[in-house]
Amino acid sequence: MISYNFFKRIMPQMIILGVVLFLNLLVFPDFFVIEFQNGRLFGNVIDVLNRGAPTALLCIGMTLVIATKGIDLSVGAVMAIAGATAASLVVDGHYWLTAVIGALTVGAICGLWNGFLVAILRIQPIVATLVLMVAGRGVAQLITEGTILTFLDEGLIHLGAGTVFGIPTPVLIWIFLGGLAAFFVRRTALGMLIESIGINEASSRLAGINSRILLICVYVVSGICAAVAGVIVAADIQGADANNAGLWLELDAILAVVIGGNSLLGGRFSIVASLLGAIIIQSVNSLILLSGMPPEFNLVIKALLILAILVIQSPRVGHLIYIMRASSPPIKSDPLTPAKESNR
Amino acid sequence: SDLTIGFSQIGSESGWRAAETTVTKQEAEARGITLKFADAQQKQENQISALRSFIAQGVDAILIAPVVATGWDEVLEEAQDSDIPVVLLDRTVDAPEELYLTAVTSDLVHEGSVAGQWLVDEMAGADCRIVELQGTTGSSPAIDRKTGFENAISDHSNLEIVRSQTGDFTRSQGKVVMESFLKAEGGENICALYAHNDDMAVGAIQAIKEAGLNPGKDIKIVAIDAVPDAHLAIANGEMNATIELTPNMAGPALDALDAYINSGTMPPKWIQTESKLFTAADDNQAIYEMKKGLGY
Amino acid sequence: MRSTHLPLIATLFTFLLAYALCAWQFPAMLSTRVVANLLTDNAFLGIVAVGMTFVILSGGIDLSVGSVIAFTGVFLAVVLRDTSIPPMMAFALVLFITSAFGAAMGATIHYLEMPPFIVTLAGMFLARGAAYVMSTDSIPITHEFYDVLQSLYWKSAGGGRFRIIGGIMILTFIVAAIIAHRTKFGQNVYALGGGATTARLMGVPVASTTIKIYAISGGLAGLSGIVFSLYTSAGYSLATVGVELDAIAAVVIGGTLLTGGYGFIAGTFFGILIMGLIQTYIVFDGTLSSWWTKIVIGGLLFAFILLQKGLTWASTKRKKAVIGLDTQS
Amino acid sequence: MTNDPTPMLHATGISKFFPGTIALDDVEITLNRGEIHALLGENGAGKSTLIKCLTGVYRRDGGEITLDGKHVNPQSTNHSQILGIGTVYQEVNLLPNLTVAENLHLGRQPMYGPFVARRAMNAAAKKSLLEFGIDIDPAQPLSDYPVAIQQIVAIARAVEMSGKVLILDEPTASLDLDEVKLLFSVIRQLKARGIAVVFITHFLDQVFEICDRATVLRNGQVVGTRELNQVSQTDIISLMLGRQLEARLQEPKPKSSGTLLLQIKELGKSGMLAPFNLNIHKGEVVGLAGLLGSGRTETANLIFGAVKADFGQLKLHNKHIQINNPRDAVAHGFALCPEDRKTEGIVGDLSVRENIILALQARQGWLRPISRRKVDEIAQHYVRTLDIRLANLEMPIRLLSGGNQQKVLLARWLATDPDFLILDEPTRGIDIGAHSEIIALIGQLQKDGMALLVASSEMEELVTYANRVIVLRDHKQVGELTGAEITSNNIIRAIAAETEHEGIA
Ligand SMILES: Nc1ncnc2c1ncn2[C@@H]1O[C@H](COP(=O)(O)OP(=O)(O)OP(=O)(O)O)[C@@H](O)[C@H]1O
Ligand SMILES: Nc1ncnc2c1ncn2[C@@H]1O[C@H](COP(=O)(O)OP(=O)(O)OP(=O)(O)O)[C@@H](O)[C@H]1O
Ligand SMILES: [Mg+2]
Ligand SMILES: [Mg+2]
Repeated sequence: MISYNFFKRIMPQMIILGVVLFLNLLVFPDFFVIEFQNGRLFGNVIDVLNRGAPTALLCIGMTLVIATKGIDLSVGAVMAIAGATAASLVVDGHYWLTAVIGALTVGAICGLWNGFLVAILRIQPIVATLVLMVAGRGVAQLITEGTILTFLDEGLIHLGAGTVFGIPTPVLIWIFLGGLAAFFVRRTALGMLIESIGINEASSRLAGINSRILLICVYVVSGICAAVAGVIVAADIQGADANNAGLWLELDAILAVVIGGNSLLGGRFSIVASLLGAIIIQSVNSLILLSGMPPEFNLVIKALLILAILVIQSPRVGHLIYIMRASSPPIKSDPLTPAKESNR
Repeated sequence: SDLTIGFSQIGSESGWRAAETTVTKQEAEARGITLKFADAQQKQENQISALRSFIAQGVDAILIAPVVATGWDEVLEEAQDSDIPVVLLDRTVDAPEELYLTAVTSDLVHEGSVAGQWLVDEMAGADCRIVELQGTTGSSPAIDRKTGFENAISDHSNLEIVRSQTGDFTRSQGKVVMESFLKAEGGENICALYAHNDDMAVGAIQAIKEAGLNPGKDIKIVAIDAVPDAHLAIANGEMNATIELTPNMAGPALDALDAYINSGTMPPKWIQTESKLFTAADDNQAIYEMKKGLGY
Repeated sequence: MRSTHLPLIATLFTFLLAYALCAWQFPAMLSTRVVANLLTDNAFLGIVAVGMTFVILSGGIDLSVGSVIAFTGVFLAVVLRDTSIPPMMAFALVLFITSAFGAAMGATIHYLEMPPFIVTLAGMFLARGAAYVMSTDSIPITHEFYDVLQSLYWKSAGGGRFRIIGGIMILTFIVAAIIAHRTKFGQNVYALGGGATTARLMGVPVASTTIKIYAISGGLAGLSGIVFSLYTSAGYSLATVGVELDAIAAVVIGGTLLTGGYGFIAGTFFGILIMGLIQTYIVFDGTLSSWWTKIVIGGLLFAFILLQKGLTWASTKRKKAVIGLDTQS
Repeated sequence: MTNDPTPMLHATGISKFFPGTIALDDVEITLNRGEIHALLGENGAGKSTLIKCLTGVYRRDGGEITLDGKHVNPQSTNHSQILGIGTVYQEVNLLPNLTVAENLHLGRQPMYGPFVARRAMNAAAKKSLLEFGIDIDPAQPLSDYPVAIQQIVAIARAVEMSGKVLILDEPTASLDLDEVKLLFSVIRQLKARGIAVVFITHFLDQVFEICDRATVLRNGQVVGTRELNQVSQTDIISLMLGRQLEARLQEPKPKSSGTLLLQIKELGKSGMLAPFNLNIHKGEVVGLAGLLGSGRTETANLIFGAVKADFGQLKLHNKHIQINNPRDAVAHGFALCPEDRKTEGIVGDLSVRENIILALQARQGWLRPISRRKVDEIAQHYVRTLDIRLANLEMPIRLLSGGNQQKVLLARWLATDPDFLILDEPTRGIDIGAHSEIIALIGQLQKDGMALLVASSEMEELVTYANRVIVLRDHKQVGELTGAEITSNNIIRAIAAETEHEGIA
């Protein structure tokens, strides 16, 4: 798996991440300093990894969903529902693990619902998940009754704010789940089958692939990932904030998937590259926070940085660079990059 | 009385807002009023259309917590044409006074300056580097509470705001932004935190603890709203002061409406609610218990 | 009847059915006030949804429109407050800016081969960011020209006020329907939605069409911003958050396929009315808590999509059955 | 005009490089006025690429084009249309969501002021399609019509665009004899008007019937241009292949010897296919013959579960089986190579290797991935046996030439080692060399005991390999021919007899 092709795939994301981190270093010279303070690693880099956790987790499921030519707008709302579920369960005196399992189950049910709309009722994914995006936050508020449901359960809090060997738990969780998912889809045939239905569902169905089940599964995975993210976010602030948990985070997740070089039209995907995308976004956020600019400028800065990243990554610009580099006929070059057709 | 009153609420974006809704419903019920409730999901356009729908239904009066100060003239005129009195909650609007009956609000700028004044007194001339957690960029509480606070500390050169960033009024952003403040300034170089609401302060407290500092002691914390969790934090010594924004705007509003409808008494144009300062001197534990059930 | 008209007819029936049900429960819903409100309150959404229809018909999406509306409002408020530029000039200026902004996004999408979702997402951040930078305060607009425009309405029997902005919306729909269904450009839009590669092979000028589509969407968002500023007499950088999703929902409820190529401008009109109806119904009901409001909106959205799908499905089924009879006889 | 000696179009030194391939290498082609010029070559020789370079779809890496004596440099399809070059590209390229008339006139609609004159457009469309012998309502969406009609619409469009040159890339692949005749008469009219026509096809009979000259490509290079009245088919074939096509012995077809494999009883779907009966044995090839739209594809789809049947039963090895979807079919050892390879066959962005393994992997389930070594082995095996031309196994299948894509699809299904293989138009778009290879392959599979159902429009082909031929008409089974009865004439008669019968009735 750790092959030349794999590195080549994630190279652009690595370079961009490097550049953004370097910008961070420019505005804040101590950016890379990591200390060990009261039993936990303490530093900006750790913060980036830690704060990137929700987006990274959402990314895992979102990458798979997007690979099937879908999109999941509901993940933010599912985060809120899962957080609310976990919080209300521990507040009711249940053991934290029960609460987490409850939250994950609820996430899976949400995913099942989306999957049902998309795969069985054949509603377009963007609209199908819009339903839960709108209603889901209401469901979450229904659970918390509009309040921030606070809890003091150490076990649950540990998932969001605790550390293991000094490393914040969320970091471990997303790296573990991301790695697991990436490994799993590539070690089984799942990855290929998902790509196949994303590229051409009719062909895939005729080839005997059970596209319905696969589609449903993908949305369930997305729901579960969102639930994990929701639990972490709630645990982090020791309370389920149904109004704000995961608000607009679906856009960040989609952005991360695209920065990860995955096509929104489905097909080929790389979970690792998406995760790098999530970390790139978090580094941009960190840059904004550390720069000390007035908050009015946050959005403009973010937009410009992201635009720059995407433009650099666009196939067209890549092709231009390629042409400028190679003046000799590009015969012996990489057979994987498709030739660009003239477009004018 | 069998009055029907329409209540256009902004949404349910915070615990305080939920408490205001709860209290309003309770107050209406206590007076035997039928309350038509409309949640605008944070959108002014929804509020305007809700008001129009109330008018079309012919309610007896309208309560509105306007999401923003501007843009109400037209629809208020329509209400007036239909002889429906309108009472504003939380916030006044930029419309001619004769278009509404009265406004029950707190003074947001004043709240900020109470917070500032508290810090001025607390520091008593000692140098203090302050970090500020702003509310949602562009929202009027964020703007006014910032102004009030800055006014209060402007004459005291020992007090300086060194970093100010938005925390979107939420706990999690409060925590995230505080984390970055702590790294960027160094925890030991920050002496006080001013947060535009309690939720952000509660998030920030956790960040401060995780950085190995003592909130309330190493870093003084003052915020606004006086939600139950803030009282709890003060009781635990993790926070220093909060300024109350009462969720009971409806009580005075309904009283004024009652008087106006039954006896034609014109209320004053502005009914200001109290901006009470709570510090460790109060019995915060008791207040916490009392407020817990209000739907915050 | 062409089979492609089905979703449109399904939407129309859905709307009429829903309206009848609402009126049956709340007779006051039949008043001219409610009808006038439906038009006035949804004017800005309708205009922006027209632009969105073009974009979606071509197989794209435009997430920036909500922010562009806010930007327009703030821009107008600032210009009218701080300069002596007359309102009509300011309108022209802002329409130019927003169209150019849309065109720039279209060019980026086409020439850099980037997905519309992402380009317009960046556009969304950028436009709102620009609004913030201009002013975070909500700025009232107090120009007498605005008062004049606002006083132009027709008060019908029953108290309904048909305002000028509702008229602007209807006019936009009519012009757009003519452009979409009767001009070369309109056919090119449908062609793009049918398949960009194929359209190119058939000689459709893909670049200019794409750029024009997003320019139209941007320009209509600008017009919608003007209407919104008339509606609220103010400019506010936090206004109309998430309106793009409402617009998309309206377009889809109106029977346009998000994958492009199929749909009608008129469908969007009924989509808008359905969205407005949901809003009105909830207020008339007046018993829903904040969270139940969200759940009910989501549920109704789902119900409409389902109903429409069911109607379409049922009638294609019938059509197929008819053919079956033909071949067997 | 026809006597004007300057060629209508002259292209020299055309080169096109794709990563990993030299698709065109210094190609020269001359089209005279009023000439029908065949462009021939094996699958992947570069015919379509040459067309795309000439019409501005691809930016060429070298070369000059003169049109009507003037240097031109088409930048886009639009541009080449303006220059007077009308083109039908290989895969039907029309827009399913537009109406037939809109497709026909897109870009040059009759206008009424600023508006498209719909009525005039529909009338014009109706008229120009009548010239091609089809009488349909042009105001209906294109997708309502079958591929053949769409193909004709595409041709009609190109014909109207072509003031100077008309290029047809395999236009007859999905056409019937009658439609081909009509097309040819239209082409002859154009020729009489002095228009130069480029005709790409794998049917050499058609080439010799209508073309004046032929340019043959092999591996991206021109290997020769011939006056067709001076050469024979074998000359052209050896020019194309670079070798002689060895004449295969017509082996006597084995009588349907094997045991009974599958019984199909009264299978059908209302509005689609009248109840259909068939018993098929191991080692038997059953052909499905019929005119366009007679229901061959539907039959194949119903048996495979791609479309769910309303009624009927299937018995495999004398046991009842239920087939609700392709997955069930695959699990029972069925395989279907679909007719429309672009939308139902290939998975464009997946590599050739993955496309070959797809069905096998789907049957194994995702939890049991086939090892990389095994995959490579299988893929390489089929690339060799089917002679698939590609740069490497990792290239996305959409970059292969049409014929090679077809072979990959065949490989996909052969890899599952099916008991029952359904082939829908297996040789469509396949070059003459590969054509005979595929026919040989069918024979081989039959000998190995596989049962095959082959739907094909090429009667000669059915005659070569089928043990039985079922004739369909109007979605109904109307006849069956066995053994020595199977001749082209008999098949045609079976179809026609029914027509006459209907005519009388
Ligand atoms: N976009 C592309 N990128 C890389 N290689 C390509 C591309 N398009 C075509 N090729 C390769 O160029 C060669 C010529 O393909 P072309 O489609 O011109 O063949 P053809 O002669 O039309 O074959 P067929 O008869 O099967 O249609 C093939 O080897 C094909 O794989
Ligand atoms: N000339 C025609 N006019 C209108 N409809 C047609 C015509 N020819 C076929 N059809 C329709 O097209 C559909 C496609 O039939 P189908 O694809 O099963 O035919 P087929 O025998 O497989 O033909 P092909 O040779 O194209 O594969 C049928 O429903 C038929 O009604
Ligand atoms: Mg070809
Ligand atoms: Mg067929």
